[in-house]
Amino acid sequence: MASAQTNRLDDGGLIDRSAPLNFRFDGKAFSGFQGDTLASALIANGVKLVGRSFKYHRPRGILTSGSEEPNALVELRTGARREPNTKATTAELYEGLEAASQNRWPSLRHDVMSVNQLFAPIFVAGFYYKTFMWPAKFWEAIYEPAIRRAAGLGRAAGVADPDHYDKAWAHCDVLIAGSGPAGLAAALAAGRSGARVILCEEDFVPGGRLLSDGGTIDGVPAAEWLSRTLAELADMPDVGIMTRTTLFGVYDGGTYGAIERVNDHLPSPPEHQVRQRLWRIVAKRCVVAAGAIERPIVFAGNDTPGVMMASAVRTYVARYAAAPAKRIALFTNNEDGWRTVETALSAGLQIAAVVDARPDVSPAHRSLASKGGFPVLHGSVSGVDGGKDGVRKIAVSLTGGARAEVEADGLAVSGGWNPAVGLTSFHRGRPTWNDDISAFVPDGAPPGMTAAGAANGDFGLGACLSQGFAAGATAARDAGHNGKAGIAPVADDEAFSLTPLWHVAGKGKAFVDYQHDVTASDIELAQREGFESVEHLKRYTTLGMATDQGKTSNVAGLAIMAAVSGRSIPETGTTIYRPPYVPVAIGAFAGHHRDETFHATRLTPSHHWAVEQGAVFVDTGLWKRAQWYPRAGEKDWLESVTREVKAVRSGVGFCDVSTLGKIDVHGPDAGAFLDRVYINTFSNLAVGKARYGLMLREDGIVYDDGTTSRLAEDHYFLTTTTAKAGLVMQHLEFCRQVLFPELDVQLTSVSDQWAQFSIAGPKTRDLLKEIVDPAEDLSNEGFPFMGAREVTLRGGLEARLFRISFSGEMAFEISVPARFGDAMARNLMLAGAPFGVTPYGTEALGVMRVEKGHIAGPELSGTTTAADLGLGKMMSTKKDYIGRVLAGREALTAPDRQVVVGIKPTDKARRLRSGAHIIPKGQTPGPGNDQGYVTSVCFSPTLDQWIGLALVERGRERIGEIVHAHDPLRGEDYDVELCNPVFYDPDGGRQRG
Amino acid sequence: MKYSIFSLARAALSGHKNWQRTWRDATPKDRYDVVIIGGGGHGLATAWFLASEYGIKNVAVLEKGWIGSGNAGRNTTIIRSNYGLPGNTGFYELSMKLWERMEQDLNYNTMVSQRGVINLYHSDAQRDAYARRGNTMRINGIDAELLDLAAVRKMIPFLNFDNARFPVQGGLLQRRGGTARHDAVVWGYAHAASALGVDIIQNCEVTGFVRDANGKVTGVETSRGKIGGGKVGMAVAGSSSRVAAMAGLRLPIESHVLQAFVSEAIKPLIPGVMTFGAGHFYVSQSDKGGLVFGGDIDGYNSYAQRGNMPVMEDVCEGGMALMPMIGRVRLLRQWGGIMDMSMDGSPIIDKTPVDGLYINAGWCYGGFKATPGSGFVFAHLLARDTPHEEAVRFRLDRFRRGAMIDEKGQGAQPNLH
Amino acid sequence: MRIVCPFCGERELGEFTYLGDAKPMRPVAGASEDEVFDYVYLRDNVAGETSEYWYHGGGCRAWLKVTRNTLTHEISSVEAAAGAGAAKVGA
Amino acid sequence: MAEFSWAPRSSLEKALVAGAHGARGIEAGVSLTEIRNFDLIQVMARRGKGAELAKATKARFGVVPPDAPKAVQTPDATLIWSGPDQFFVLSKGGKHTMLTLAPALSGPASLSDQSHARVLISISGAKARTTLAKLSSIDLYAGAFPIGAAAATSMDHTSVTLWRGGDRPDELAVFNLLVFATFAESLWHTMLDAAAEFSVDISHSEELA
Repeated sequence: MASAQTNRLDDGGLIDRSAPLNFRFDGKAFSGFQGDTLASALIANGVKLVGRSFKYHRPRGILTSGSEEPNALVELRTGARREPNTKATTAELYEGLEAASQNRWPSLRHDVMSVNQLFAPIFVAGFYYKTFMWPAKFWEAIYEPAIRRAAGLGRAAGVADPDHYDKAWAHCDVLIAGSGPAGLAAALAAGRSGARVILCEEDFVPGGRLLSDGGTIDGVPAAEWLSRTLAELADMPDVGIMTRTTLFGVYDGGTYGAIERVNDHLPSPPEHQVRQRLWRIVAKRCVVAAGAIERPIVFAGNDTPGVMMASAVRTYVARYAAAPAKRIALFTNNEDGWRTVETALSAGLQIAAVVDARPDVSPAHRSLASKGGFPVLHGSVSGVDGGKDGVRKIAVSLTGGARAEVEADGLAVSGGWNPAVGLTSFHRGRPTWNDDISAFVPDGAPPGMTAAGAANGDFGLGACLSQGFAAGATAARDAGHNGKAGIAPVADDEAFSLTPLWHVAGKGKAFVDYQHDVTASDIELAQREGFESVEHLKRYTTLGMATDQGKTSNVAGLAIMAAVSGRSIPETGTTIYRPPYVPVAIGAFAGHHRDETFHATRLTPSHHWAVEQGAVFVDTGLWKRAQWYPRAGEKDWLESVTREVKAVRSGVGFCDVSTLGKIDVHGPDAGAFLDRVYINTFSNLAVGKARYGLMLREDGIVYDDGTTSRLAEDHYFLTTTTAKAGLVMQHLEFCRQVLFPELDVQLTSVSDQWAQFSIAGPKTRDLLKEIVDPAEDLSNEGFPFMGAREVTLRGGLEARLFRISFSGEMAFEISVPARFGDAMARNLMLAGAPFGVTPYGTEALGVMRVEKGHIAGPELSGTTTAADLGLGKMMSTKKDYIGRVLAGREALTAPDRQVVVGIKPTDKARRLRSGAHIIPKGQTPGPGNDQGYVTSVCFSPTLDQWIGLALVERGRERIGEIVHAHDPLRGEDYDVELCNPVFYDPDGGRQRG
Repeated sequence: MKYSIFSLARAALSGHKNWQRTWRDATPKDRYDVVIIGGGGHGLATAWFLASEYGIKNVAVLEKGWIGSGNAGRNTTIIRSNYGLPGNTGFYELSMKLWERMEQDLNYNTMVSQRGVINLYHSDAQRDAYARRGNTMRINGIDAELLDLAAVRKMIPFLNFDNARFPVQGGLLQRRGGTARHDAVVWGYAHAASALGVDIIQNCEVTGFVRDANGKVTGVETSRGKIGGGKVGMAVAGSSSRVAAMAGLRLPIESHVLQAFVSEAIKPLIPGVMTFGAGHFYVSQSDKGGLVFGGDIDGYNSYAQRGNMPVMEDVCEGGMALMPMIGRVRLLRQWGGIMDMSMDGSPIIDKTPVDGLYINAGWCYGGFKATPGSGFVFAHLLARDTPHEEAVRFRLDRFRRGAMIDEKGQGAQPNLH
Repeated sequence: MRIVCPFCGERELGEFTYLGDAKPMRPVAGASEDEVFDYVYLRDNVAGETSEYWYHGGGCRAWLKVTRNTLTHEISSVEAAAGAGAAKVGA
Repeated sequence: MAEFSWAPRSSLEKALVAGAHGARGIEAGVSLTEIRNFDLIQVMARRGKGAELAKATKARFGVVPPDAPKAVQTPDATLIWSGPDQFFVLSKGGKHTMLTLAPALSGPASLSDQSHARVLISISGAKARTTLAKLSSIDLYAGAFPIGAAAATSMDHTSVTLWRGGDRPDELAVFNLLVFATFAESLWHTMLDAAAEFSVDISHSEELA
């Protein structure tokens, strides 16, 4: 049975009393209402102790009612959905909610680690830099694990997040952050002017402080104005209000980041829905009406549960009808704090006393005090008597030196307000100090952004409305909308008089950063040790680095630093403000891109056919390629691959090679263009012929290779490696558009247009005769090696046929339009059946290329020259081409470079592995004799042994030498012979035959 | 005052009122034997090694802001020596050895934590490349292990092994790799160097070089006046081109922004440092509990010290692809540093063509791990006028000669390194 | 960042790929190693306004010359490379 | 001699399952239709031949080709801008193929057959824009992207050509998407995931809308 809501007020509040909700905190059952946050529901149930601090494990209560909360952090939900460090102040209550306090053991009330408080005299700021150094090995073994266990806050789930996230784009003229009076007024003005408006509100209801503080606008109560305004905005089709959405960052060019908590208010997202959505909002103008954050005053015992921001007390009482205390004392240094007195009294709560740091209070307040029957004490709170069950008594140092005590079960504190300058400062704009309000106000906001209302340092309701309205109208106009904005809403401004007070000196720990347990004396220590710069202060004490990003602590911290270092606050300055404005789930930034949808997948035209064949696939970039086609009874991949290779070498096989990049190069200057991008010449290639080409980068290193055919006088068909397809296209476009704009050339990727198959093996022609129109001459004379032309297939389909070979066998590549790729695979099977045609995958392809000594990815490593690869002779000396000049640099032409050679183990049974290093025989391996490494290996069914390619110093001069393959990672050492890299058919008779 | 648990306990008795400044707040003298521009980790380490190893104590470190306010204070704190190419391999191992004795050298706990660095591989080609690199490390006497899938699963069972777009197949592990507390490294070197007489001068921006009739650099003009120097060394990665331009030099360097991220603090979740091999993501967990992570550079020249959303998303996508358990962990802070991206991805430590001016630059995004090694070899160069044997390949003229140290094989395209 | 492609209009950063400084000009055929070295390796690396090449690969595949401030990321002008839109040459 | 069948197969043949997908119990907010077996020719003007190509195009189609991101409808083809100096000719039934267009345009232009390189998907429905907002960074607001507007852009890091066709009879906007064929299945799943919460009506058609 849920416990009674002891601190729920009898009436009032924006909660739905007809919708009770059950929840559990640390296993104990409670109830609350729809419209509660977890914090307000806990308060309504009289719960004061909600968490433990980071370092000292001090008991902590709820300090605020918003996203600036430093104390009330919980683990929300359970199992895979457990979310550590969730602010109880922003978590919406739902039926069945489960939350647990964190950073305590075994329980919140009895936390063993609170023993740390005993060591507090030693655990001062930066203490760990001065110790834990001896013995050196103890750091990782003893000290660090202990520190790590004690640190951290909540526990992550530790298993995959079961929820989904997505990301979306939105576009508007005017983006508004915050739906308080300033934000709503801005939306009204911009919307009426005809602008497209998006208003983001992090709360689940719009209204901002209007929901807590009320007031009168245009002569009606704030609540009425609010509903009227929301209705007017709802009628504007181009105005959208996004609740549960926090604008967290501003990026270049008017791009903003926002996080929408789509379904966090439910136990779990409904089917097909996401938990949260990341918005990229493109806005011409942005009005920041994010309000201000009330700041604490630093005094001894200020972290006792029951000490709460004065505005938060109002919020809990007025908006949630939940009383944080029954007998409340107020400690204020400004007029605004007094509003808490009015709110509390009107809710029937008792005021124990008001401690006002100012020399005087207004007559109105005096009469309020006498009516409420509480004393007004001039002075400061200097201590709090209480503990995990809350405040019992407060000690007051009166102006003039006397002391007083006040019995109270809650203490409301108001140290003034800090405009929320985060968003306006994210482009490294430094806010400026405003003496009138003793706070930093926005300056140097990113282009297109303005702040209005409390976010701009104008706290009065009237000012918020008028400034917000003006900002909205201006923003709309700047975005090109000149409609009539009409008249701004009107309200009175409350008085705002403040005497700055940051720190009340006294005995006992006085907290500046609650969550990180940074005290006033830590700041003094930092100053003493020379960490005077605010950035040093932050890093040395960890001030402002907690999950609240210093929202309640930074300004007080630097004010104290200013005081102890004898500088003014503006001289001391602020740290750099960094996004996100509130912490954002990492899952939301990833959105859809996780698990198997991390990246897109590219499928070849014959993919589904290959799936039917039972192919095993390999990821090659984004592609899924058939790696081999296992058959029943084969014990491992090697057996399958060996079969495929043998089938090709002895009969015929085919392989989908559609993944190669394919580019149409058109235009009268296509040949001249290719001459400049390849090291060899293409302008003299005859129509109907293909040629192997090699391109360099401008620094003389090999970039890519492939076969290019001339299909017409002004039309070449260029192929690239699979890996470089996109990059080569980009490079060629650069050459075309930037380097050689005078050439008349057109480029198009046709990679997806053509399904391309390699058909290889001595029976290739037999197979092709079955499938190609009998009129086509496929004889060696009619279609010689390196021929390329269009042919007609049986059934009338037009195809392109290229007589090129990667395997070293008699081979053709055939291209058909991609939608016929699936049929092509099936028809090749059909046509080849009489010849035992065998589909083969990338592994067999790789084996045959190593047997043939062709270079591929491992050799095209981005550090090899054409000469290193044995292709130096291709470098034309008769023309300019990309990379020609720098390829001649001394170190790139040095005789001792590592060049491609073949290797074979001296023990024929020995397996080779890529990545082994080459050491001269008989020498002890060391940096001085590391002469190269093995780039590619395979088991060659043809030679019945493992063979490989290696890059070896002066390798070509050392053919026949026995060297040592050294592979300490895998504990292998063996001798290999350096040999000609072309293991198979070195004179090429087979591919020409 | 020597730092220890005993001095801490004694200080506690007097309410910590007797601690001295961690480093002296020096005012500039007219002349120093060596002036080092840049009060980051590299500059301060150089000063400390000059004083402690080479007996040159009349040294000034000039810092335009506060020490450690550049990349030393905004990196992801990883230390490792898992490089594959001659030049880098030996140098980074020298640096690693200096990390291993840093705390005792400096009497400052820089929290060097050798919890291991694992580079995951997701394909045979990547495995082969890591095998090549790991073998290079072993040949150079550096620890390296090639783990297969089973071993990785055992070590870090929380990765996405079962429904990943690019399944993990194994990893290259360097157990001696890990992390260190970046700010503490800066303060530790400052503390120790200052104690040996080095002047650390903050808020002192160099505005020009003082040259004699022969063009030799004999000092610097600063916002705090002219300061003479027998030799002037720059250690201003991120701003190298700007400072070098004052001496009329153009460098093979571009400045790029690298973003980094930290999550809210959580209880220990991740044991060491991990890098994803199928996307841009690497991560470790700080002692405080935050996941410290990053990925690729934004890819365009920038001095703005902040990046944009595409990279932020890309990094988080990598993180979620690798370990979808972090979905509900919140990103707390995002920041950007300016990287000296060199044309081959490797650093430059050399005399410049301008007599009297020495350069330490081009650290790309790997400068933190190099801090002690960089200081050591730069101090050697400044003291002896010849490169340290582990830095001979970091010469400035290597690009002209074609002797690049290009680990990634991307060529003269800094944003791809 | 958003770049106003002269052909497509304003587009988000993710559609573009950066190459680098647009100031160095590729030396003509027959240039010396020193000249080409300078072109390939040395950079002004300007802190401020600079002109650079971007590729609209996620859009119309035009190469663009973008004038951008490296301190603020502010883009002041974008023009197409000489060979993008060459059909209008001589028109 | 074996009998060969040359049946074309769409990249979405397997992935596309006609019928309802996603959220149940609500009216489909998104309609996804694949249009199969079309002809698509990329026309690229040669250097200095823009005007000549415009003239030739006008002669052939009755309209000049779009020289800005737009799609122009002719009685039997759609001309879609695809980049500077280039456009697509999208048609059905063999009216405008390489064979038939080359005589008319190959003087001032280079032609490249892309009929098989792309998959054509049409997206409409009350939630079409909301769905596309998850996939595309383009502002598809009615005022910003009117009928006939086109964009060469990216979705899921994949290049696409997007244009707005004529509205449906129920006045809802129709967006057409040409995606690379080898990416199509992957992008299709991404689109389905984006649209699932709105309920999707999936179909394929041989007719251009």
